[in-house]
Amino acid sequence: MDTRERVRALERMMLIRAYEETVIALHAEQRAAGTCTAVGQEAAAVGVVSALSADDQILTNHRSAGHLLARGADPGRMLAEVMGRRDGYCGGKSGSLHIAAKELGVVLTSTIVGGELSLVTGVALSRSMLGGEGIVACFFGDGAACEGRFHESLNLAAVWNLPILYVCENNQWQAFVHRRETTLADGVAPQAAAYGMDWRTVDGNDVDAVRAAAERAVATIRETRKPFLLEVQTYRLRGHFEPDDQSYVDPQELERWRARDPILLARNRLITEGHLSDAAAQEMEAAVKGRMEQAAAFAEASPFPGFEALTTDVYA
Amino acid sequence: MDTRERVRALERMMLIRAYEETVIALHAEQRAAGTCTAVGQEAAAVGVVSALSADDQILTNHRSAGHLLARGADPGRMLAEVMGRRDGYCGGKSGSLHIAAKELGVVLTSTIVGGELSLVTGVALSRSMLGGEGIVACFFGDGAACEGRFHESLNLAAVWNLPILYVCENNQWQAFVHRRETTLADGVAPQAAAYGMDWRTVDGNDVDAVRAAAERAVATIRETRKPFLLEVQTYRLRGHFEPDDQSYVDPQELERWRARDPILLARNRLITEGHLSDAAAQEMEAAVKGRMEQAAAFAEASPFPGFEALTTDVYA
Amino acid sequence: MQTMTVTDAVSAALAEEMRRDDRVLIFGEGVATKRKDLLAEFGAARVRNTPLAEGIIAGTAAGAAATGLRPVVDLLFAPFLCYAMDEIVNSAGKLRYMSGGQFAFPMVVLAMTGGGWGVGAQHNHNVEAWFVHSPGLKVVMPSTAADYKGLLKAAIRDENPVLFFTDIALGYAPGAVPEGEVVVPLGKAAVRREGADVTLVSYAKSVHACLQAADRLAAQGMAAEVIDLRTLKPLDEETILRSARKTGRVVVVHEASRMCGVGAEIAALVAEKAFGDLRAPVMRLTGPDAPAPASFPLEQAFAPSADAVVETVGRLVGLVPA
Amino acid sequence: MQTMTVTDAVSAALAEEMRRDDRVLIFGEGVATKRKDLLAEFGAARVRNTPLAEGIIAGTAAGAAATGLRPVVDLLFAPFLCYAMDEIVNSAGKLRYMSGGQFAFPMVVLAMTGGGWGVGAQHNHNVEAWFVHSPGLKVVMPSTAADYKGLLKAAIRDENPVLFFTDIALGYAPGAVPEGEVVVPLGKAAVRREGADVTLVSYAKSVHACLQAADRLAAQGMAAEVIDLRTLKPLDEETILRSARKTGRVVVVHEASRMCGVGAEIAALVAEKAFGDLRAPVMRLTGPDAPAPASFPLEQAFAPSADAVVETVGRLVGLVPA
Ligand SMILES: Cc1ncc(C[n+]2csc(CCOP(=O)(O)OP(=O)(O)O)c2C)c(N)n1
Ligand SMILES: Cc1ncc(C[n+]2csc(CCOP(=O)(O)OP(=O)(O)O)c2C)c(N)n1
Ligand SMILES: [Mg+2]
Ligand SMILES: [Mg+2]
Repeated sequence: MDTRERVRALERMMLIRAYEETVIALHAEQRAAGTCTAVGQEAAAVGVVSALSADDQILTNHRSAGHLLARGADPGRMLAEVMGRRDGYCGGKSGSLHIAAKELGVVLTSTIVGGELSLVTGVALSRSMLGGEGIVACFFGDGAACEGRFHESLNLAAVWNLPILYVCENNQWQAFVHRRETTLADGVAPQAAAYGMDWRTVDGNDVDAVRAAAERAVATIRETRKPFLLEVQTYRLRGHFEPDDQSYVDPQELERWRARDPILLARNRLITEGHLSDAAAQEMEAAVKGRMEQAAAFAEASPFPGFEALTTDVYA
Repeated sequence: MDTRERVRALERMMLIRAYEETVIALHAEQRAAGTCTAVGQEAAAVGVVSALSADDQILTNHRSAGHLLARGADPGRMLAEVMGRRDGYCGGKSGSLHIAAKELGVVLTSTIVGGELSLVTGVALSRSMLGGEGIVACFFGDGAACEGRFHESLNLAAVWNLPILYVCENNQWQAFVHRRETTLADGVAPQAAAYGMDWRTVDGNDVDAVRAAAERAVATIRETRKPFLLEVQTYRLRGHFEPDDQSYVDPQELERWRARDPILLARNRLITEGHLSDAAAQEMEAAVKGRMEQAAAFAEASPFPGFEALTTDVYA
Repeated sequence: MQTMTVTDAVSAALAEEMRRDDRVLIFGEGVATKRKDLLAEFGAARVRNTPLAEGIIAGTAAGAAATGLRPVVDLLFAPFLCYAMDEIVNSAGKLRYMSGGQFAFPMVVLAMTGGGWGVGAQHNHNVEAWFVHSPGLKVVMPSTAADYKGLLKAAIRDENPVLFFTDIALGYAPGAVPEGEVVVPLGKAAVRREGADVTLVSYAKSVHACLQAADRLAAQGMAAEVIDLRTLKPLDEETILRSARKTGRVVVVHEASRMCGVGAEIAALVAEKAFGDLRAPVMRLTGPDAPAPASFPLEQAFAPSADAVVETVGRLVGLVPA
Repeated sequence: MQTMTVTDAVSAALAEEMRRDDRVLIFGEGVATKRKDLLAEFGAARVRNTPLAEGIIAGTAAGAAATGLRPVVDLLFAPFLCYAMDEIVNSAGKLRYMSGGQFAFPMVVLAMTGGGWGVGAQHNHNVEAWFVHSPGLKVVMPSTAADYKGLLKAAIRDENPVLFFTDIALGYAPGAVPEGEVVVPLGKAAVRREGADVTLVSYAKSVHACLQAADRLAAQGMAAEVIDLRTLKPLDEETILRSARKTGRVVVVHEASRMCGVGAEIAALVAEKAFGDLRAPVMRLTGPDAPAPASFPLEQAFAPSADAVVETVGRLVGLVPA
């Protein structure tokens, strides 16, 4: 990434953070249903998604806001969806947890943990059979890697040579259960080796490192047309779902990771390196907040769907 | 194993072979429904099961006849079950593919591939919570290792320290699909490492080697109360299901493995080492065939269940 | 009598049964985190978090149930049962029969469902009819705090696999629960209100819509009898048929979709066994044949309302004047 | 006309559709091994063996369908669908709706079911009603070779996920199949025999039991109309209701179990919409609420026989004399 891109990556991370804070506020005021945020995981989203090309596709999970926004989704239409309005990406039918946006190549946000893993092989099969250079990125959590579908998906992708970038966002939590209670393995990525798949683990709070690793992985997949598993080590700074008091979280662990907030890290690094002034950073932050106010106003102005929508789009 | 035990193991393998040949003949004469045999895999069954104690338990899959017979099941009651008769182990309700025999500690023959993997963790949980020294052996195929349940089962067993001997009978086939079409991995067992589980691979056509490996695995489990994965490399000498012309099988591969028939190997070795005469071996063979004739007669004399059995045993 | 929410009634039932029988244990994703009280009282062996994998959770329950334990597993939301169908249907439901009665499967599967949370069709899908259709299983879906407690206790004591559904909308609903031991037998419906003009059959939150409707109908001079099924399998045919024969008019109400739902079963039952006493068509009022929407007003409109019940009864009476 | 077995009719439909549309592909455990002809004609990319994992097979189909392919997947036996419920129900069935219509899921899932093979309840379980109950899916279960061909072709052309069930007992049944293009539209029942005294509604092999029964009833002077549903969802309500109104007597016959089965749906439909024309209770004749036994005589007794149909009609007529 050149400097301009690095500043842009920081801005994107700020945008994602501002978006999620907006959703949290809307929920607290009972203007939107509860949701899952990925506060603290912004570097993973921006680092990976910015390494993709426009004709690549994405499948993701319940913590998808960052992936969508990194891909250029309109926060107004996202908030409209979260608030169940007609102008949402899915007309209000999906709500916060399943936003798909065909125009952006976002085929699926699955809230069934593992749904993204079970569909991605088919999307990649279409890519390889219908031609083109495109690859498919699949974001999933460390929890999803406990579901059998993880194993089934990786094995099939390996055997069929499917062009998939598997991205495990290992945020140390699986809802209310810490990762260490669910596996004896250190990381998820080494399992890829059992399927004959290439893999790598990267510091998920360092957006430059994620971006560099993702670029290399994407280049490998484009060349070999084989799947690759990238594990992004990060941390879920907020609760599983809004609201959640995190009473079950070890405060010291949380503090350690808070100190490594990816936005803080990127911002400080750019300032230290002399690529960004504090004032410019504050301006960026103010700008994304302004954008969110507009987005929320747009969403709230959007009407609820009419009752006929209850039964449209069931069958093609 | 001492010599007596080795001769006994050969006899058990002969018994299993004779049993399966009886089922094949009964099916050919339309006196029994079709079934899955494990001809060529007798050393795996006898080697592992003979390493277990009386209070250990077993869960197995559709190729379970060898496991049951190695455990001491009555071939008459087994054949009665295969023929759908009242004196079958399950009163004729299970048929050939799901024989359970509580009195022998055989909790389950699952024909849902993977069913044995999904229940074994619970059986082992009972063992560890209700006390006692017992462990649980779970037989499954290389195909079952492609199902997500394999991964879920091993992971849970590792995390919860369950006393399970996982036995993967890798017979190179998954119904009509050769193993090499379904995975890029060489063997199944190394996957255990990803779950922090101990494992070993053994020549499954050498009953002495299987028995020795199983004994060590069982001893380890009894001591550590942790699971262990033993992979037994063998080959399915007949088709997937009776009848099956095996037209899809590479004749050279089949020939190579036929030459390594586990019964042939064990018999020749005992004769070469001077522990058995050819005449004694032939006598043993004649004896097990005689037993099978009696068993078939017993089964055929057993009545079909009455129609009231259609709806008994549904609820406790 | 004490007042408690459905959630607390469920917790009380779990604690009492775990105290009574040390073979009872509970596990699932987050169970030990969320049920700190149970963890403290019964320890880590009997109150367990699991890895995120519904299939093996249900399979582990079935294996444990077959060999001496009495597991309760929390699979969280009904759509997640899709990952555990093999273990529930092919193993827990069938293996007693397939083994010729050698094994029993005393286990309870908990799952939440229904509208009220606004998070859409991958958390909200009323699939109770699937399990009613499958052999070897029992299915419970109560409507009151007292029944949540009493039926869960009965479910834990039952020798068969029981699917125990909690209607999300009722989770925080307070209700009167008798002090001391409350065990409500499986397979018995409750007549929540007596009436001679029409029978409203329902379960879970729809019972409350029916009770509201019955109030309004009473104001119009119609006496509605309201039956709360409570257990969907085994179904209390006797209570349903007795009422159908009395009133001659039956409306079945539930949030689950129409085709092959529990309402279809009840309508079919009545049309066969109370045919001679029917004075009007048997009507079903159900959720639409569509996934559950997330959008709040749509989600609210998805489940049958008291208004819709009143309107349907009105049409029924208009259709075939008594 | 040509004579072919159901199995051959299915193969012919697959070959024709793959020839017509190169987006159609087929995969599953052993598909490439068993369908050598398709493999030879269409190549290894479009005719694939898979690893043994139903969930990912169905999920791959859904993902491929959403993005331009038209997959057919063979999941072998109906009980194995339990491993793929999430992909079929939560993904293929719901994601069109949940995405606000952005994606379609043109895919076909093949599975065999029913008695006839003697291998018990983990291969034989009629679960078609589950999918009828679930939104966004279509369900097909034909009874004749011509319909297996024509409906499979229609299913492959449909823009929605279709569950296509083959009744094991019919696999080798020969039947007349028209030459040339045969496409049978989804959602249309067939009246296999006309009659004015009683309507027998069924599908799959039970249609043949009903036709035999109709012959015997005719000898007793009763004219039975036999309706073959063919498609279970969407259900051809019009054809069912027209016949019910004409005869005033309906018996629904299927091998699947009774509670919340397709028979319940039809009985409920008739009891609501043809109530005024009914002359007798609506009867269901179904398999018992039990897993399928392996034992041959029990397995044969599991499914409703022609004798049982005749006997039920007899009771019906005795019950309420015309
Ligand atoms: C099949 C399924 N099981 C359980 C849940 C409930 N649930 C939602 S998110 C979550 C944790 C997922 O953990 P992980 O995959 O690590 O993703 P993260 O939430 O940490 O981003 C759980 C258990 C679900 N949505 N789907
Ligand atoms: C869930 C499920 N899928 C498919 C089948 C059909 N089937 C029966 S055995 C078999 C192959 C199993 O292979 P493996 O596990 O290696 O065992 P093996 O037959 O080789 O002993 C298949 C596909 C099944 N019984 N259950
Ligand atoms: Mg996580
Ligand atoms: Mg095998």
